[in-house]
Amino acid sequence: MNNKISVLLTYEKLNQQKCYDFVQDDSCGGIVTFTGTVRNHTSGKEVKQLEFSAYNPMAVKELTKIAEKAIKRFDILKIAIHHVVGLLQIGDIPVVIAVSSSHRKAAFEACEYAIDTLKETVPIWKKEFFEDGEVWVNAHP
Amino acid sequence: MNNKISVLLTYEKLNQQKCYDFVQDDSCGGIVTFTGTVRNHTSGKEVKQLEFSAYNPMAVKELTKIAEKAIKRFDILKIAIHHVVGLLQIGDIPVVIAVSSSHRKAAFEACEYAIDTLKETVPIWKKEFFEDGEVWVNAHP
Amino acid sequence: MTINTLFFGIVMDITGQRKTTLTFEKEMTIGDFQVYLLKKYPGLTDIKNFAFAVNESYVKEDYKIQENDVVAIIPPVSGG
Amino acid sequence: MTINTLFFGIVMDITGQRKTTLTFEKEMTIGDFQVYLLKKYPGLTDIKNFAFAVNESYVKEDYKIQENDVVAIIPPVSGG
Repeated sequence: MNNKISVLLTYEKLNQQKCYDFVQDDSCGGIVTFTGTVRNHTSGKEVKQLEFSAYNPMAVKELTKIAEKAIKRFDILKIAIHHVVGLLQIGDIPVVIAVSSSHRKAAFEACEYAIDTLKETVPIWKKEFFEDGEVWVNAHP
Repeated sequence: MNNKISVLLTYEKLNQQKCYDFVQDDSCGGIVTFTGTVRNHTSGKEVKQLEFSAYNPMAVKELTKIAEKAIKRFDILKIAIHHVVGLLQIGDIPVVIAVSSSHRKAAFEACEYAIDTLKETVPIWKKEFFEDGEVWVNAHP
Repeated sequence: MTINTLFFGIVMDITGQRKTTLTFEKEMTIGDFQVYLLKKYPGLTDIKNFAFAVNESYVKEDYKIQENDVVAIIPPVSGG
Repeated sequence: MTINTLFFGIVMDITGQRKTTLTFEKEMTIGDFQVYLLKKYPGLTDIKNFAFAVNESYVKEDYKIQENDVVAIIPPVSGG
């Protein structure tokens, strides 16, 4: 299983090529990638920057669970899930998920499953900074 | 419409970063990319290399139609569809499709729509070269 | 009537040509033209199916070919 | 019983702490612990919802907390 999964939680800038190179395989026919990017607005308000913090060891465990489930549930070859913690600027990349497969449909499904599940279960928190204050995303009803 | 679409049919190596940079936008929240890769086997036979040829002007028109329809049909910001013609080796990249969107579900749907439709309608033909001969893919019943 | 005809992929291999110019006495639909091509190049019956494009757009069997149309025979595509 | 408690995100802001060690005379479930926390930190009622993890895995309300467990309060996540 280990050579099929690459999970990373890092304070450094993400490298999309590294994710691609990890999942690329001469027996695969296609690679689907999801790249998150920091948006310059939320509900019409201008976002200046944002910060991700995490419960680091548990976040790595949950990311690994997602990768393992994706391998078990979908007909894919390899998956890489890399996420950043720390301060990010507009246009920066908080997350990269890359999936390789012989059959592209499985790669699309697995990639979407991974990002959907990540946003539900992985203990990572985003704080958005506006001109006039800051907000923990999703925290309030 | 034109600043939302990048279509390319080229004899040169594809540049994934170029597709990403075209669709990236400070107002988008995510980018979904499909990258085709040349597989080393077909139905258990080892593939040595392959060649793509196209009805070039019509292929560009059909690729443009797909990009335009994707923009109209899905809630996405930008789309790039780049395809190679000429001789490719194992691991090379025949096609890159990148889609940016505020809502990741739309980006996944549009990207899958684009590659599925490309494989049905765009006049591009793949010839696979084996140890003992060559075959036009999909040509025979 | 003069029809400029383009061949691609396996059709190019079967006909041994990239293109040819064909002349006919009467008007023709794409359906008529297909019947003619299958007689002239019997090898085409080996192909799963093929489509036609006129002036770089797909057309149906009932399309009436016009003077100097560029007709392309499109064998099953396999891009991507 | 000693419970090592970790706070994250908005919960860290509300409690003003990253972690704390709490001691109780009797056994507790996560549900009991939640009731205790909401009394001790009334600001927590402003949050949409929160989950609990014990030793880095999610647990349900009926989990019985063990001596020296590390209990993390997990406010709504927002990674990706």
